[in-house]
This record gives sequence, C-alpha cells and structure tokens, in this order.
Amino acid sequence: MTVSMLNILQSAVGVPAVPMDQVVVATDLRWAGIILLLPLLSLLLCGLCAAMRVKSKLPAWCTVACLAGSFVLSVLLYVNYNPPGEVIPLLSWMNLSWGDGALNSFSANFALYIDSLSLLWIMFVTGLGTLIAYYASEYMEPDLGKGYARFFAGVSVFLFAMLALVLSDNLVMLYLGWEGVGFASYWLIGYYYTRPAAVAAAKKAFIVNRIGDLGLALAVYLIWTTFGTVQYDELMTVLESHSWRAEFEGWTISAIPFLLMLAAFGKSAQLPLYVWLPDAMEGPTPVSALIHAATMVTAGIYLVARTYPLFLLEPVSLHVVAWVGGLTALLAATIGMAQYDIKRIMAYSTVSQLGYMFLGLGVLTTYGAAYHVFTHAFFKAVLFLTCGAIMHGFAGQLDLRKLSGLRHMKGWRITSWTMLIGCLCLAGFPLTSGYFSKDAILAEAFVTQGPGFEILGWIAILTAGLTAYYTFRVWFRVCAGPVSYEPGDELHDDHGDHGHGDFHPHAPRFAINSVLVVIAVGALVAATPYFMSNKADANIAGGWVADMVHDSTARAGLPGLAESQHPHSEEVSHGAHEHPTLFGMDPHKAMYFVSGAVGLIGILLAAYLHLWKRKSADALRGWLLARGWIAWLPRAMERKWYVDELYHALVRAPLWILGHICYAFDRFIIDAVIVDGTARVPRLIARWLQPLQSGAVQSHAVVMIGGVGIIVLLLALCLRFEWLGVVL
Amino acid sequence: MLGWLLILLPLLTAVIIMASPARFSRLVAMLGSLATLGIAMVAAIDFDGWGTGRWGLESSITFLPELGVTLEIGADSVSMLLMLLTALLMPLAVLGSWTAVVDRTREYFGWLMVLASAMTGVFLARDLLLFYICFEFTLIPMFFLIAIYGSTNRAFASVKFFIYTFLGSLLALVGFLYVAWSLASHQGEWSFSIPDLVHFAQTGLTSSEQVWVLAALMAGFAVKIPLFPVHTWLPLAHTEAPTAGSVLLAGVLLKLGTYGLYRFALPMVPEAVVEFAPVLAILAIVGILYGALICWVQTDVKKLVAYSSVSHLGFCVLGLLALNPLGLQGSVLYMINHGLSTGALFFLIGMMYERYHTRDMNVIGGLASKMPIWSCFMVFFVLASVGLPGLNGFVSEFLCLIGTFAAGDTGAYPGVLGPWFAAFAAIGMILAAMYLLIMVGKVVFGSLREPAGVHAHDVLPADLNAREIVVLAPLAIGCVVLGIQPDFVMHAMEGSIAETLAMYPDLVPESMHAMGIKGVTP
Amino acid sequence: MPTILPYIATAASAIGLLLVLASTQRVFRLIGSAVGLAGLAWLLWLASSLGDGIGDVATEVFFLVFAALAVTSAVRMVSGVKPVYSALFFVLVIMAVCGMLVVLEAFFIAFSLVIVYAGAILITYMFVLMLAQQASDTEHESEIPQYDRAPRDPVSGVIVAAIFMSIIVTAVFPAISQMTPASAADRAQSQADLLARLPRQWASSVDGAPEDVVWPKTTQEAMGAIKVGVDGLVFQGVTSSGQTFNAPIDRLPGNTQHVGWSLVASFPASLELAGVILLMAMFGAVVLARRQVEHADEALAASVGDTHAGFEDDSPEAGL
Amino acid sequence: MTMVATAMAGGSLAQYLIISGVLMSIGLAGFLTRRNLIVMFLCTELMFQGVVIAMVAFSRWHWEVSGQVFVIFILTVAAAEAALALALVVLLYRRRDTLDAEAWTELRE
Repeated sequence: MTVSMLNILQSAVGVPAVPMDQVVVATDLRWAGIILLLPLLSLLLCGLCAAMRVKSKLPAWCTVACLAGSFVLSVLLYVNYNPPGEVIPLLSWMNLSWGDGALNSFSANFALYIDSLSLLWIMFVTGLGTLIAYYASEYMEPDLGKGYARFFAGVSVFLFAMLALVLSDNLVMLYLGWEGVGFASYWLIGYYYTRPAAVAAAKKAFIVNRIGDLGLALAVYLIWTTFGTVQYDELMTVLESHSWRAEFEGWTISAIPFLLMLAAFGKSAQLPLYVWLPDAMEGPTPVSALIHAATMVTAGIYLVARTYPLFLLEPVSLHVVAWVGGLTALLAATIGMAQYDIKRIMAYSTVSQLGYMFLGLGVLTTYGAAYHVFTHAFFKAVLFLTCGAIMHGFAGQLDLRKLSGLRHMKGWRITSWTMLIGCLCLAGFPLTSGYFSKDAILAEAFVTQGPGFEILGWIAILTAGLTAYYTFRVWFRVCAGPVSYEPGDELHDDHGDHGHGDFHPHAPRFAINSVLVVIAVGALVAATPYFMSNKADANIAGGWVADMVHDSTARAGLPGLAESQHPHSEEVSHGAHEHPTLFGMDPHKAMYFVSGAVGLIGILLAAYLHLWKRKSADALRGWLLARGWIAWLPRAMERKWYVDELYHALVRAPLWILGHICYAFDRFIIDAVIVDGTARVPRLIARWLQPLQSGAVQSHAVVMIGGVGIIVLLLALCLRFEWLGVVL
Repeated sequence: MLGWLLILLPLLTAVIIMASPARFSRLVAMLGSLATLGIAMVAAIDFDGWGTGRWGLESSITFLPELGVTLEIGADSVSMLLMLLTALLMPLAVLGSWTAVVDRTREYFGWLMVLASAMTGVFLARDLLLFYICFEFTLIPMFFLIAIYGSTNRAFASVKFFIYTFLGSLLALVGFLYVAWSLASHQGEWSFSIPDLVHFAQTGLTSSEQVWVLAALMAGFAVKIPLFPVHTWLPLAHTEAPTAGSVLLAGVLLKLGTYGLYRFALPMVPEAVVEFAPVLAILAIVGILYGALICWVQTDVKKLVAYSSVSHLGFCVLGLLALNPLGLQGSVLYMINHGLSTGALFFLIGMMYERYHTRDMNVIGGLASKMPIWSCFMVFFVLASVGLPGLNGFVSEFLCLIGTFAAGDTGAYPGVLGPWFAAFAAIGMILAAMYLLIMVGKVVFGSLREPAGVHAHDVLPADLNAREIVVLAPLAIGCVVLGIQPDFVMHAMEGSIAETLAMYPDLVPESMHAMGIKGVTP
Repeated sequence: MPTILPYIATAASAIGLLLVLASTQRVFRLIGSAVGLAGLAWLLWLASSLGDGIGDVATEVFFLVFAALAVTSAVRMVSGVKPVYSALFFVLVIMAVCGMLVVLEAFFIAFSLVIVYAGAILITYMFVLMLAQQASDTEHESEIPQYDRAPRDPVSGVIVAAIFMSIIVTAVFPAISQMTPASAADRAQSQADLLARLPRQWASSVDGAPEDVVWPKTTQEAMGAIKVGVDGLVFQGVTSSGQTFNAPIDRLPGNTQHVGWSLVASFPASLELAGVILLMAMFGAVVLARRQVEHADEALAASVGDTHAGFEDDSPEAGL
Repeated sequence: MTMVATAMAGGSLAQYLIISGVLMSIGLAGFLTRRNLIVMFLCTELMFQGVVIAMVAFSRWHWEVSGQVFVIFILTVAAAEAALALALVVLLYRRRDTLDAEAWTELRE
C-alpha cells in the first residue's frame, strides 16, 4: 500500500497529474502581480510615515492611491482575462522534490489564479477598500500623528492579505492570505490598544480564527496526501478526470469538506465560531465596515466556493453547511433584535447574512451566495459607515435609545438617507439588491432536495422578517422621530466639549459623505447585474454575477445549468425532475412575493414599535420579562444566547485549569519529585556512606586501597581465570 | 583550514579578551565574532555542497591513530546552515550584552567566545570524539554564564542545567562508544569517523542493538532538545540566564539535540527509529500541547518563552520523526527559524528587563505607548513565532506538520506517523496563538503599567536605541527572507537530507503502514 | 594443584595476623602466630613447586631462615605496643632482608641497605621517637599511650592487606611457573658484556699475562676479543711481537661493579634525579624543622571547625 | 664465586615473591591499623622492604642488574621520605602534643 491514491487513479485512467491545458499559464499577465504589490507598497510608505512621524494625512493618501491603483488594475485584469482561468506565476516559495511520481514532490508558490470568481472578489475588495480608505482619511483625523499611519498600514496589510487569499493559485498561499487577514484584523481591532476591551477583542478574533485555520491547515494536508497537489488547477484536473465515487469510499474524501468548513465557519463567523465578530466592533468603524462586514468575513464563502467540487463529493457536508448557515442566520438575527448598540446590531446582522450565504452554498446555489456576498458588501458597508459617521459625530455614541431624529438635523441628512438605502437593501425591500440576492438563496432552499431543507427555507424566511424588523428598528430609532441625542463617552479626547450641555455633534464632511453616497448608489446599482443577460452560457440565469461564477470552480451551483455539466453531483443536484412548488408557484416566483411580504411586515412592525409608539417597545419587553415562562427569551436574546459564557465555561476555563494543572504537575511532579528527587538519590546515598568519611587518614586509606585492591583483584581474577571471556 | 579557523578564532578571541583590559573586552569580542561571521560567510560562499550531499571544509589532523581518533572536521549543507546561524547570532549576542554586563566583563565575553567555539565545533565535527568533546564543552561556558551573570536563583539553575544535560550526554556517549566498539571488533581497528560509524551502524547492528543505541542517544539528545518529560531544566536555566545566554541557549544549544538526532539517530539506527517513532512522536506532541498549556498560565515573560521553546521544539522533533523529506526539511528549517525568532524574543525580553528590572506580566504592561519600536519588534517576532504565513515560522511548522501528516504516503519513505499525529500537534498552533497573544496583550497593549520606583533610565533611553535596533534588525530580516524565500535554503539542504534518509526506503515493509489514510482506505 | 589453595593459605595467614594484631591476650597472640606461620609456610610450600630454584639445599635453608626471621620480626614490629621496640624489630627485618639479598647475590644492595636503613634512617626514626615520646617508663604498660596500645580497626586493615596479598598470589601463581633462573651461560654473557665495556679492567682481570700484551682499547674491539673457551671465558690480547695471546679470566666483575656500571651507564639521568630529590628533601626537612609552631592552637582548630560548619549547611541553593 | 646454577628446588622466584608480598601486606596492615604516626611511617618502610626483595629476586632471576639499581632509587626515596615525613611528624606532634593519627580529622567534610 505504498502506492498513493493518485497512483491508483493514474494507473486506472492513465492520466498524469500535470496541469491541464485548459488553464493557461499566462506569463504575459504578470503585471497582475502589481495588484498584490501595491498594498505592500502602501504598507511600506505608511511604515516610513510612521517612522518619520508624519503629522499630515499623507499615509491616507498613499493608501488610497495604491488601493485605487489596485482597483483599476483589477478592472483591467477583468477586461483582459480569458476564460476559463489563468495561472500567473510570480515568485517561487516552497518547492520540494525527492523522486518521480506522485507524492514525491510538493510545491506551493506565489502564483495567481485568475478566474471569474477571484475577479469578482478582487474587484469589490479593492473598490470598497479604496472607498473606505478614503472615508477613513476623514474618520481617523483625531489620531493624526498618533496612530494614523499605523491604521493605514493595517489597512494595507489587510488588502494585501485579502488579495493574496483570493488570487492565490494554491491552498498554501490561500492559507497565507487567510492568516494574513486574520492578523490584519487583529492589528486593526486592537488599534485602540490602550483599551482593554479592544485588546481582548483582537486577541479573541485571532484565536477563534486560528481554530478555523487549524481546519484549513489539516484540510490542506489532507488534500495534498489525497490528491498529491495543493494547486487549484491540478486539483481540479484530478477531480474532473475521474469518476471519484467509484474509487474512493475512504474517510479522506468525507473529511476534507468538513475541515474546510471549519475554516470557513471560523473566518465567516458561523456557528459555533461566530463569537469573535460582534466583539470585533471594538475596532475603528471603517475597519468594521471593510473587514468585518464587506470583505474578510466573506473569505469563508470564497473558500467553499473555490473548493466546491470537494464539497460535491460529500453531500452530507453541504447539508451541514446549509443547516449551520440557516441556524446561524436565525440565531444572530434574534440576538440582533435585542441589542442596543447599533454597531453590534450590524455585526449580528453580518453574522446573520453570512449565514444566508452559507445556506446558499449548502442548498447548491453558489450563484446566490456569491450574489449575496456582492450585494451585502455594499449595503453592509453603507450601514457600517453611517454608523461610523454617527459615532464620529456623537462622540462615540452608539446606543439607539440615546439618539433620535437624525434626519432632521443639519448635516446629517446624507447620513440618514444613505442609511435608509442600506436598511432597505438589508431588509430585502422589493427591487433592492438585497431583495434579489436573498431571494436567490431562499428559493433554492425549497428547490433543492436535502434533509429538512424545506424547514430551513421557512427558517430563512422567518429570519428575513426578523432582519427587516431589527434593521428598521435602528433606522426608525436613530434617524426618524423627534430630535434628541446624548454624546457618548468620547474616544477622541481632543474635542474639548465634554460637557453634555454644550455638546455639538459635528456632522460628517466631504470625504465621509461622498463615500457614503457612492457606496449607497453602489448598493442600489448592485441590483442591476441580476437583469443583465448571460454572456457565458445562454442556458443559465442570473446575469453578470452568474457569469462570474460560471467560469470557476463553483459553477455547479448555478441556476439553470444543465445536469450534464455537473456530472459528479448526482446525489446533491437540484431536483430537476420534479420541481417542488411553493403556494402552487415556482419557488423563485413565489419567493418574490413571500419575502417581499415578510420584509414589509417586519418593517411595519418596526415602524409601530420604534417610530409611532416607542413606548410600546419597552412595554413589550416589560411584559415579556414579567411572564416567567417567556422571560428567558428576551434575556437570552440580550445576553446573546449565553454563547460567550458557554465558551468560557466549556473551553476557556477548562483549558485554563488544565494549564494550571500542567504547570503544577510540571513543577511538583516532574521537576520536584522526579528530577530533583532523582538528583537527591546520590545525596541520600552519600548520607548513608558519610561515616566512611571520618577524616582519619587511615580510614581514608582503607577505603582507597581497599577499593583499588578489590578492583585490581577482580580484574586479576578475571584475567587469570578467563572470567567474562577476557583472556590475559 | 577555514573550518579550523572558524572553531579556533573565537577561542583566540577569548584569549585576547582575557589578556586585554576589561574596557576593551566587548570591543574585542565584537571584532572577533564579526571576523568569525565573515569567515563563515566566505566558507559558505566557497562551499560547493549546497544542494548536494557533498561535504566541504574538510580537514583532518591525525591525533591518536591507534585509537582511530583523527580530529576531522567537515560540513555538509545542514551543518553549514547551523554553523552560519551560530556565527550570525554571536555578534548579536555580544552587541546585545553591550551594556547589560558591567561586572567581570572580561570573563563574560571570554566565555561567550568559548561557547561560540564549542558550538561551531559541534556542527563542524566529523569525528565522533571531537563532536562529543565540543558537545560537552558547550556546557562549561554556559554554566559559568548562568552561574555568574544570572538572576537570583542562578547557582541552582546552573548546577541543574549542567548535571541534567551532562548526565544525558554521558548516556549518549555510552551509545556512541558501543557503536564504535562494535565497529572496532568488526573491522579490527578503531575508528571514530562519523561517516564510518554511521555506515557501519546502519547495517552492522542487530535490531535489538539498534534499539539500545537509540535509547542511549535519545537520553542525551532528548534532554538537550528538550523533549517532554526531560525538559524541566530549560525554563529554570532560561529564566536565570543572562540575555545573551538565553539567546544562545534557545538559538543554538537546543539545536544541538535535534542536530544530534538528525546526524546520528536517524541515519545510524533506522530500524529502531522506525519502530519507536510513534512513541517519540507522542512525547513530542505531549510536549507541544503541555508546553503550550503551561505557557498560558505563566506570568514571567521569559519563562513563558522558555516553555514555548519546549512546545516549538516538539514540532521540530515531530518533523524529524516524519522520516520523509518534507518533515526533515521542515525540521531543519525549524531549527534555524526558532533560533532567529525565539532568539530575538529573548533579546527583546532582555531589553525590557534592562529597563524595568522585572519580567512579571502582572507588574508591567502596555509598553506600546512607551516603547513603540520595541513593541513593533515584539509583535513581529511573536507573529514569527506563532507561525504567521509570510514569516519564517510558518514555513517550517507547515512542512513539519504536512510531513507528519503525510508520513507513510510519501511514496518511498516508511512513515509511521500519520494524520492523527499531525492533527493533535496542530492544536499546538492554536495554543501558541493563545499564549503568545495573551502575553502580547498584557505586555505590549493595554494601559501603561510600570513597576513602581523604576523610572531612571540613565543609561538607556525609554525606547530602543540604535544599537538595540541593530541587534534585532538582522533577525527580523532573516525572518522575512526565510518566510518568503525558503526555497533556496530548502534546495540547499536536499542532498544532506537525502543522505540522512538514505536507509529508509529499504525499510518499507508491506506490513508497516501509516495509521491514517491508508489503513482505512479499502 | 587446586587454585583455591593459595587463597586459603593467604586467608589463614591473614587470620593469624589479625589475631596477633587485635588481641591483647597472650594465648590468642600465640595461636595467631602459629596459624599465621603455618599459613605462610603452606604458601611457601605451594610456591616451591612453581619453577626452579636458584640454589642448593643450603640456599633454601638460608632463605627459609631469613624469611621466617623477616616475617616474624615484621609482625612483631607491627603488633608491638612500644614504638621503640617496633623500630628495633624493623632493624631486624632489614637484617633478615639483607640476608636474603646476600642469598640472591646482591651484595652491594644488601650492605647499602644495612648502612642506609639500619645505620641512618632508623637512627633518625629513633631520634624522632625519643623527641616525641616523653621518655615514659616503658616498664609499665599503663604509661604507654592509648593510641599505641589499641590498634585502629584491625579487621578492615587486615582484610585490605589480605586482598592485597590475594592480588599477589593471583599474579604469582600462574605466571611464574614457566620461568627458570638465569643459566650460567646467561650469567657469563652478562658479565662478558659488562667486561667488554670495561677494557681497562682487563689487565687486572688476568693473572700471568706478559707485560707487553696490548689489550683492546675500545668496546668495539673488546667485543671481538672475548671468546667463550672450553672452561670459561677467554681474552684475546696481542703481544708487542704481534702474536695473539689467549688468557682465561680469573676475576670477573663483581656485583658492586655491575651495579655501579649500570647506575652510571644506563641510568645517569635517574641518578641525577635521585640526587636532586635528596637535595630537595634535605631542604624540605630543614624548612619544616625550622618552622615554629605555637604549641596551643586550640583557637585555630576551633576556628577551622567553624568555617567547616559553614560549608555544611543544607541551603536549597547549595545544590540538588 | 663459583658459577654454579642448579635446578634444585631451592628458593624459587615464587617463594621470594610470596615473602615480598607478605612483608608488603604486613606493612600495609600495620599502616592501616597502627595509630602512632611514626610507626605508620615505619610500616611504609616495611612495605619498601617487600618491594626491595621482589626487585632483587627478579634481578637475580634474569641476571639483569637494573632491578638492583632501582633498589638504590627506592633507597633514595625512602631516605627522602623519612626526612620529610619525620619533619612533618615533628610538626604535627608539636601542634597536638600527640602522635595519634586520629587526632587529625580535618579531611572530614
């Protein structure tokens, strides 16, 4: 059994595991490497600024310029690239070879894998990155000369890592990006490093992500030992060239998707690893918008989409993905309903929306997931950025009970209306981008056959209603109603207007407002790709985004793709033969009405409780808390279902105790008893023999001569009588 | 003769230091170690064994011909790399203790130079006795460095360090002598040449003999590495040692153990290694997790980093026991990387200690606002240590783990470990992030906490001065270069690793399989 | 011969010695002497069968007498309670040993031993004894100090001695059996070799040679001039008339000449060294003897004791 | 002196060596058991006598005179030793007013 699986395969089919000629190794596109290098350049410039103690906004302009360059190049790359995919080698990294044949070499290099999926991602990552960096140039003003350069350096690191993650041509470089974004996230969450909460949140984010990274690392190992390669193109060649199900029933094929899933859940904050994301809101708001809403957290979706063929090999894994996504969506939405910190509400909403995306992946609509990623990136960025603007202007105030009627205040109108756009999209208001992308997922839950997928669909619809409710709860509370506000406990100490009496909120200026408008428009325009026609394949639906998914590894999850085009997934395919119906209609059509209706109900409920009769919301809470049988519900929702406490009790505390036990064991058992105890044995023996050391010359002589005598005598006897076989 | 120069030049420097006035000693030490580094560079450029299994720097002096002892030196690529690491760390160690040592400076720098000589000797020796003499001789300077220049409990720490490691190495000597004796009784004349001994032992020893020889070698090397459960001297020695002592202890001395495994145990007794690899691997994994958990509850920063060495070296041993090129590449890289990143961490802690005279995380914290440059370096090296991709720690850790994971599947090599070993070891990655980031969170971030009464930095500025930056910068550059371009080092080592593993392809019996993938696949 | 026998004899002698040393009662001492001598005699008898002797019955008798005298004197010397008597018995041992040396034809050594040891060294001992021993009344046992009356742990001492003797027995018994004493020819050759190096001696070694005989001048020539004739060695000289002249050797170089020649010819450096040693010893003795020591140094002793107590403490820092 | 060499069993080498060993052992036993410093040194002289016999016996056996030469050196060393040792004994005696070897226990820890 020293022959690897791959060998078996090759002998069976006779195909060498070389890169397929389908994917072009494109050396003429090497300039695409500049997309990656520009953020690094920006990092370098920011570092120089920090070292030279630049007091101006220079670091911000450097970053914005570099990221804009990356964005332009990404678009150029999109224009220039040729489907189905291209590999652009950049720099060697790890290459080992110790023989011929499979599993006798390992290589992972810095190389780019350009296909439509990665292009989709890099375009919105660099685009939003540029805008948010520009936004931050104003937002971070109070820190000018202090942490300003450090902040933009962090943003640059993040962009580099994210682009490396998305563009990587192999799983190891993906891992580099994967951990890199985790590190950038650590850097930026812990930006206000003197605040213990920020430091703790940063640490938590990194560590929880590391749990996911463990899954990714093990998945990489397993993929390499199973398929003999970690490069996508080779991997896909191997996967496409054989009929896997017949040959492999081993656990590896089943284990790989679950390990990848662990990684994705960690990065994309899904159950049970979502706890870090709400805490990550301790970072500056642009960071929350960029990393913890729009881009980084979608890396998990990207990973699953990128390795989708591996998931298709094990249908159960997709079922798990769907259920975890659905349950996370519901759970996070319920928590979001009960929070008062608007940024946290947005954070839970992000978790919830990510849950939708995973649900989409699980119910075989990578298109829906990708589309939702795309739209969510815009509308959630808008929402976070408006939150940031509010926070910036109201001295860190984020409590929705202490802010009201912003839309009537001078200078806050743009903020209010862009926030409304974001809320509408998030709530799935008909004809907004969120409406279409969410529907694509919800409908597929009813279409695809799987264990309890129908229940999952209803859960998702319920969640959509909850989403609409909590979204508009925020908007109605903060932007509508009578004008009133209280300042928060200031983060930026240099205002000098601490007294509540003479506090004047300072409204956002050009940089923030322009970015808000641009992204809000983007959020609205994000609906249009749905209506575009499909260039890649006339049979599929879904417009431009579907095109972007079509030429990638995730194409199996496209709507309308002919059955023959995803041959490996008989067991997990859409139920093409008998389409289930919803209310007697095609689920896709039915969903337009159902989700629209549910969204409207949510909005109306929010309007009643938080705009028209604000008192009734408190009354409802009081009523719920007063009833013993239901009081746990609001409490649990406000306490985030006690998940943090659960982690503390089940993981952190036991490990901490174990650490102390180990340390005690180390000190008292291993070191004190075994090591020092052993070392004491000679001393004990010496104590026993001490009387020999009387100090009298003759007793010393007796021992010495006697000892030597006995040794010599034994030696002589040995020699004389040939004992021990030693001959004289 | 370049090799002899590398060994003797530090020794000569030590003599000059002892003969010259105390105020010049650090200067002389600096010049001497820089000259050694220069010679090492020249030797490395001149060396033609990169990538091949060839030996360079060869030279031999007949010493006791009737006993087969020739003072023979030489280096293959792995020895060369570790020698370069030593040569690189020495000037940094001298520069790092520029102001830290005020009393008895002559002896201090003299002992440092003697230590450098002994360490270089270990890596360059091709004669067993020379190897062993140098191996043991490292203890003496280290003993004095700890005993004279250490902290409060230095006497106990130095004695424990000395006796513990010495006892282990004596057992290793027994194993070595047994092999030499077998060789002598086999071919009729004594020889202590390492290639001869290795070549003989591979085939000349019976299985049970191999097991005993492995046990003896492990007794010596496991203590040095240190492998769980014989690691308890390390935290003590580290916490008590002066900064440069800790740096060299972590940077080079621990590698003597893994280098010993690589150079002797693996090629000498392949059958026994294959038989006992799972047991040793379990010890390594226990060490990884156990060390990491202990790190978690430490309050002394230096002790934390010391225990992290226990954890990290576990990966290194695991990589060796993977018995395939991936694991070995990872392991040797790990030796170098750990030397760079952990060495730098000890430097950083030393710099903090020099300013605040405490290493207690409960007393000190939030230094980022007071010492931004120091904090940048601290975070950087912690990340290198955690294994952030793009920095050096990742490459080696990744290769060690994938080697372990794939052991048994890598075609020609009889790996006896498998996915489960790698999976458990990989948990160490999470724990490493936990304890190191907790440490960073306390010491670097948070609000500033300084021990009461210590504010007078009359000699040193609040943040790092240029000298200290010069100490750290080469290590940082090394971390980045080895993180992004490890390829050239890995290719350089290929020949040597193939030679070390030369016996293993023959040891792939039908009955022996990885406990993982293959065992389950129908 | 069973190999165990010499060891039993050794053990017997040791038991005898132990009895003599440890016991104060006359009976036990007598029994001990008897057992010890019997053991020794047995040992000698066993040894007599190992190889050839060097002489006739008379030689053997002389040897036995001297051996018995040496051993009994040695035992008396070791076991006696009065140091002066011990010294005197040691003189007796030397005499007996010298007797044996005479039997072994080592005349020079024998006499120098008597002169140096009995004459010089022992006198020194006697002086010191008299210096140190407060001329006590040796008639009364009680006046003899305790440390002279009771031996210190005789059992272990005798056991160590027995072990030592066993080593010798182990070495002697197998190894000697093949050895035969030097033959007359060896002896003649040895003397001839010595003579050859002493050409000037020749004239006085030969009686009745003509006046004008020219003897060889160099060792080289002398080597060729010695012939082994029918009845011993023959010298070949040349007369002034050119005839060769063969003369039997009457007076061979004796033991003293032999030793003397060997000393200066073969071991000159050692000889010089011995001289230096003696000189240094003389200096040393002078320096030591000149040193004035306070009689009462109790305070010093006490302070020394204190510092030692300081090292004994068992602090955790002190070690493992 | 006649050059008679016989093969009779008269005084074989082994006997001389035994006697030499016996003297040596007695001296050793005396050295280890007697407490008087002077007698202890006398015992060492006795041990020398044992060595002397062995040397001369071998010398006679091989008719090799070096053995006797060595005896002269032994004599030298013995004389030197006697001179120094006795001087030391005198010094020691002056310190403690006794010749008891057990009075000196400073070698103890």
